[in-house]
Amino acid sequence: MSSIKQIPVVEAKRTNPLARVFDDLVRFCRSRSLFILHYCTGCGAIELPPAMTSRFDMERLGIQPMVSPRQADILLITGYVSIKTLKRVILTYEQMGSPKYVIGICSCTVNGGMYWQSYATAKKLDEYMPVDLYIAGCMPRPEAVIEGLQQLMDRIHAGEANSWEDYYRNYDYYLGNQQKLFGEDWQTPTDVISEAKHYDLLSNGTLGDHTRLLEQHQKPLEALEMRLGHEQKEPAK
Amino acid sequence: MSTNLVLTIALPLLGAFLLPVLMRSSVAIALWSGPAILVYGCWTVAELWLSGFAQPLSIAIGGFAPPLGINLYVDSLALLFAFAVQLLGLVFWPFTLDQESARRQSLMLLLVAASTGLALSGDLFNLYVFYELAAVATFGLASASGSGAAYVATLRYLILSGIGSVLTLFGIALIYSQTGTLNLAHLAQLAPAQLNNSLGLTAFLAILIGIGVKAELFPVNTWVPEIYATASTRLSAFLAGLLSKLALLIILRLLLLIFHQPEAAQVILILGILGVISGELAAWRAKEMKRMLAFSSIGQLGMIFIAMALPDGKGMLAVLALALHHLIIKSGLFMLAEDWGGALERLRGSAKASPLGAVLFVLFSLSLVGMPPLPGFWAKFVLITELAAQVEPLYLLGLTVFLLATVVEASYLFRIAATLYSNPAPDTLSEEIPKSKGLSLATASLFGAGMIAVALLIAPVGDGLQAIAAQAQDVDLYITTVSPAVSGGSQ
Amino acid sequence: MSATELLIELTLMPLVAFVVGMMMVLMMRRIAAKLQRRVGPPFFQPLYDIVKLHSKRTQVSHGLIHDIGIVMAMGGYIAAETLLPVPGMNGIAEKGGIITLLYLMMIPSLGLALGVGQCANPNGSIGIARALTAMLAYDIPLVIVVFGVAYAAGTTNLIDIIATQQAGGFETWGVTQMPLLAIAGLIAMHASLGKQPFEIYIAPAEIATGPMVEMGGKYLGGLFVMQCFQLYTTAVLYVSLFLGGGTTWFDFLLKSFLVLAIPMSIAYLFPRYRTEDLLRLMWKWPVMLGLIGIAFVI
Amino acid sequence: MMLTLLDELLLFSGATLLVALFIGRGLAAGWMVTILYGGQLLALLKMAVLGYGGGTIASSLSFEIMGQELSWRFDGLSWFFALITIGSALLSSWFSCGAWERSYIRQGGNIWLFHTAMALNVFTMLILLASGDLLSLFIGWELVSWAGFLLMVLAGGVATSAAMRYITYAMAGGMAIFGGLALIYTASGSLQLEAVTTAVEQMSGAKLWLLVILFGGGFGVKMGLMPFHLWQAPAYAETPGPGSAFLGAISSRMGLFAILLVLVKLFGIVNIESLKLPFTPIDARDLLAWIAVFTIILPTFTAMKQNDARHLLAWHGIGQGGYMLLGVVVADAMGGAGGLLHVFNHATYQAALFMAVTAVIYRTGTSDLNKLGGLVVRMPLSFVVLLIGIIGLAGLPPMNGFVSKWLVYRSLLNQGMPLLFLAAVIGTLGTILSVYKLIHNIFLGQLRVEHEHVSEAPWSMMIPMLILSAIIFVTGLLPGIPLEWVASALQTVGLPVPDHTLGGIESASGSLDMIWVIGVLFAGFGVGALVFYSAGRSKRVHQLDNYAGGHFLSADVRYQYSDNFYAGLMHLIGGWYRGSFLWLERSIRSLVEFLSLGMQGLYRRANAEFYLLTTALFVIAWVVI
Repeated sequence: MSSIKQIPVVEAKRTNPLARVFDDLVRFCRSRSLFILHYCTGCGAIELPPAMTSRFDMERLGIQPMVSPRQADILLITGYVSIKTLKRVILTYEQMGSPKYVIGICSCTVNGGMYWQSYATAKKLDEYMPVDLYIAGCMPRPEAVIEGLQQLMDRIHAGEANSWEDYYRNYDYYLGNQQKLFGEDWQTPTDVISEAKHYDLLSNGTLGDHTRLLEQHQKPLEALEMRLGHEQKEPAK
Repeated sequence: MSTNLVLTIALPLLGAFLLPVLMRSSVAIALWSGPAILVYGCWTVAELWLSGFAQPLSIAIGGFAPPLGINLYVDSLALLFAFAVQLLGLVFWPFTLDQESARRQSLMLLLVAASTGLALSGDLFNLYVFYELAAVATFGLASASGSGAAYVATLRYLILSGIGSVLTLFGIALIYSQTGTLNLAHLAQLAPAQLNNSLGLTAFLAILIGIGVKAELFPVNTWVPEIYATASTRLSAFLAGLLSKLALLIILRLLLLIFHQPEAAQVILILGILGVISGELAAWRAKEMKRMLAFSSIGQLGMIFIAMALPDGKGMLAVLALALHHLIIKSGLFMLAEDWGGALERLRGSAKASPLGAVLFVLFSLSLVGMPPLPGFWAKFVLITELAAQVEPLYLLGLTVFLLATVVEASYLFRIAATLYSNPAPDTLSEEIPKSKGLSLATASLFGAGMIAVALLIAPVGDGLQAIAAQAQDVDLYITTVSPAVSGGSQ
Repeated sequence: MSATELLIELTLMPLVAFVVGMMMVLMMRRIAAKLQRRVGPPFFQPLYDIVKLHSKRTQVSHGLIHDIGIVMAMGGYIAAETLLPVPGMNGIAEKGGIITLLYLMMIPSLGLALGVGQCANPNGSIGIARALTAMLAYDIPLVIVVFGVAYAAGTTNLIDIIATQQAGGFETWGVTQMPLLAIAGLIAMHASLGKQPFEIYIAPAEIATGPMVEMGGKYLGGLFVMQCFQLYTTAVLYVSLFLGGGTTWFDFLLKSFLVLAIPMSIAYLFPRYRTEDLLRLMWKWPVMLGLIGIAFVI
Repeated sequence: MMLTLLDELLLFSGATLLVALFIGRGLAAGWMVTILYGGQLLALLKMAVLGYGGGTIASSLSFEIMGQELSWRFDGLSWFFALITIGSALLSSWFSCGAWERSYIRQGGNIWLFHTAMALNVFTMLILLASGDLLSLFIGWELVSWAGFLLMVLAGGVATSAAMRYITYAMAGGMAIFGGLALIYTASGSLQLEAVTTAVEQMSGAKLWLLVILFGGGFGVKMGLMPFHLWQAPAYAETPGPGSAFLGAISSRMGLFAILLVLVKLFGIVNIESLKLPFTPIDARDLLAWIAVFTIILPTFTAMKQNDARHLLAWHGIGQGGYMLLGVVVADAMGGAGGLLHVFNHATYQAALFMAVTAVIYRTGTSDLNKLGGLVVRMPLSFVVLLIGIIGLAGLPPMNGFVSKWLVYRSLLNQGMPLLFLAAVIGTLGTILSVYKLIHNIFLGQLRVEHEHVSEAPWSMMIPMLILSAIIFVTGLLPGIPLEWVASALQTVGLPVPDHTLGGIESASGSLDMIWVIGVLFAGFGVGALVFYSAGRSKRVHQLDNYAGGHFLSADVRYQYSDNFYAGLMHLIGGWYRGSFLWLERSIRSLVEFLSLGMQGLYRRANAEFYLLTTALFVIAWVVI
């Protein structure tokens, strides 16, 4: 449907000064309006309500919680990530709209924490998806969370928080790790490769053995394009 | 030429007695003599009609002038019915050839003779005699189908009409004791003076109930469903179509000529209303076509009685229209029912098997429920306009019942139509589906054609009926025709 | 009035509505913050949100209807604003009248409903089902109120309705003439905003913000814009029905914000109603008040 | 003999019937009949003067039977209704040609009977519309009833029982009219309109009441007014697709025509208003208005509970009839115009809706709202048609349904009838709810696996649908066009006429100009589109790439909300659906059953002679006493 020509919003190497001002404004707005999707697995969730409510009040920073991944900018994962959970986390991450940022809270997301020897947890979150920010601690206090968020805001404003592009650029690597955990017929409904093409982020790290493996197993999920054809594929019942 | 008219009674009567004898000598002659007689009868009547028949005339039998002698009174009404009798006799002639046929055919002739007599005779006692003759013939014919059920039904019918006749006779006796004459014209003169009292009323009611047995008057009509369901369809058609109408004719004549008491009308009205209610409602649950038709004809007759009850002959036209309409439609429907006997469920899919029959059925039903522009509508229109004009609540009740009954009628008739057109049950073979065919279908389509003809020529037909009704209503005309001497009315 | 003036009005009215609407959103969030002893968002927060959402790289679309739905949701209100007279600008108010305005205000929700429908997400559909149910709930008292006002003024033309109120100053205001209707209208208006305790169709914890479940980026942004318009329209409508519209922009805006502040400050004190409770509430008290009010009017 | 224009029209219509009857078995027959409908339309347009300012055109056909004058003529009212009739017949028959016809035959349908029944319906309707006196009105009425029966009974099976139910109702109504006719005849001595009007003037209140009840009830049956509405929905819904489009569009409006002719024109709203209901403040007119209002609300909310698209639409057809009657009995300028205009508008969108649903059935083989979904990506044009249709049905701008409802609301407002106004609006809200259910469950939401390969309906069905949609929009944009015809129809029944412009209504107390409203609406859409599309390019995703709380969706899992839509609402009002009218119907039925059982018992008794003697004794005793 996007037959209408429009200006791509974020692009490197703009010469037009106005556009640069515009980009700056956009980056600023992005940094000042962050919708969080809390993915609170085991523990750590308990520290977030104080961060949101009257004591620390995230909203004064323009941060507010959201419910569905489509709406959120930040995927905030607290506590250990068991393998079952990780599937959901990845699905959620892929459904979020870029630019998107991942924050891992608690030591478990960093290195497995107290579950470092468990067979059932994913130790390092950033093996499966690009993580912008870890807030270590077991568990970190709201001040720490706010502090972390502010750092993220600054980086967004500076235009450095682009790790989401990394997921597309090196999809093969992330997919490989995911396949190690979930088996080689692993797939999510999101068609990451075509998205990469869509954002022209396709690089030589995007495709590889693992994506080839994926394409073998993948049940194709192209979008249902609107059809005007009158010829019936199958005879009407 | 008028004397030929006597032959329309005499010849069938003669034939009826000779036929069995003839049968022994030559079957062929015997077979054809009956129809021949009837054709002749038709011709006589028609010819009389066509030769510019305007004034009614009275035929004194054996030259004795009434009131002493016996006379036939011939006005257009009587002629109409006489013609109908001969014609239907022909149409419903039992052509089957077996050892029974002689008996059946002679009985048929007897029935025709008696019916013609009923239509024409101008004398109360003759009426009674012909009435009895007709009854006897009917018993014979009804039981002729030979099934046990038929015998039982006929027995009941016999007892009932026997008692009916006794009552009639009682009524006639009363009249005679009161007036000393049985000639209708004469009675018509004497009636205002001598019969306008409770005794006269009693006499009338006795006759009414007696004759009502044949006229399917509620509640002495309980024989109807049994007989119609068990007797041969052609007979049922004849009875339902014609004989009941003749009985009506008698009552009508009495009512017009002799008994002008409002009570008489009231009784008829009440019984009519009850007849409509009982008949139509009973038909609503009937599980078999003939039975349903029987009940519905009870209802129809009830409607005619309602029309008859209208004061001072207002309903004459309505009675005529309804009666003739019912005569055509019911005969046709019975002819269709001949092949569609048995449980209604068996009829599923018959429309595919016999499309013409189904179409005819729908047409008849439409006319019966009074869908314009079919004749039934006009008949009903005449009736309800007359009813609505009355002020007594009883008539308005009659109107309401009449309308509601029509709704019920439509719903059960079209239930059958829907059955006919619905797909047959999966496990039925195509040959199991009853087809309407052959003679009966032909006869039915004959009636259908007649109905459509009437529908197309509705305007002239209507005028004709009006004329007939006017003539029949005219009491003085009757009297003067029969006995010119007493035209002054000095008695 | 010349065509150019009309054109200017027609462009200005939605623009003003949008700006004021954003302020109203801000006010709403600030009130909520104050009630919860928080600081609340910065002044330009609504703007930040809208710009950010429109500038997302990913714009997940479930199909053409999904897009068109959002367009209708915004466009319907943009059109509605031109039927809503403000001080100095009448737009085409006399071409439509209040009944038309009410029906135009249904277009956005219909558009939203269509768009959400194509998202193929039951949460969204349930949300829409609830939203329409809520509409059934609050529109009944609303139309009673509108009937009363229009009947009292003897016209459906909003300009005349406002004029008749301004004729005699405060005494002729709707709120003094028909206090019962005014109260009923206030309750209905509160419900129509879809804020607590009536936000049955948002229900974040229950159906994942219902209609918005699949909305991200500019789709959600469009809905934010729509919310600005919604707040503005509702408030201004109430002002022009009961508070004599506005003679100057100052008292006009003052009234609008005050009117809106009332339900807002009630809203955040209550938990959510269940659908049938909302219906029961709306069909009982405001309807009763409204009917009595009409009885007084007639 | 010189043929008048009306004769030409009737002859054309009769010819159509004959063509359908005799050569209706060939496949080309459909097209031929359709062309003939076009011819009828032309013949009608030659009488267009009736639509603009009136006069009457008599037919040279007239009888005198048993002292009854029968005559036929056309005036503005007849022309208006005839236009709708022939127009909907033309488009429905066009829709039925070609693809639909073939599939219908493949499923064992009898296409010949279908075309014949349609032609018969049109013919009889024209005769009814042309009736010049009460007798010809009644004749036309009965003909229309039976023709409708034929069309309804076509499909067999369920349709048969529905049609049987219909015919019982219709006969009851017809008999009520018949009775009323007789009463009028006795009062006026003639069934000519003038005579009746004069007779009504010096008629006693009680008698007029009776007449209003008889005629109102009789005509109300066909309109599906409140106590008599049960037959309509199943009967219309079960008719083969184009047939139901035709019936839904116009058939039951014949009732409104008759009401206009008899109650409004002959009796006069003033006389009806003068009839007070004893011991109550309300009069006959209020009674009619309230009946209309209940006819709006209850069927609409019944529609909301339907799970079959056709039934849902049919129930709405009943509900919308209420608006028409409401407008007509309010009977001021705006009300009358609204009521009549709604007849036209309703015909257009109802036909379009039924056609769209039929198209869906043609492709998917079902109209069960729980077995469909997501078809918008496969049948986008049908979706557009259905969308336009439901916007019209719900009476929202920019479609034509809005204008007529606006007029009705305005008239109620001007007359100061708050409760009726409220009820009318409740009806509209209910309509919005249930039509959203309709479009959502068919076209939106998740596309089922078995419909992956469905494609758009063929052009032979599409073109009539698109034409109708165009009409719906254009008459919404320029309501002045139909309002001209409505005005001349109003004049013929003696109702006031509102002063209208091309764009809508001029009125001191607030006017309406749809051109402006729709203009700004689309301008608004334009701005919205600008804002929307100027932002980043959007990416289409598969319907299974969807938020499910972290659950992985797969095609075999149904992820769609269709059943028990509006559950919350039903929690509250679900208990209010008592089916009281069904109960009433059943109880009447069983009463008749019981009585007839008794009567059969009466006849099954063996001791007939006992009756005879008792009766004899009874009557004799009665005489003696």
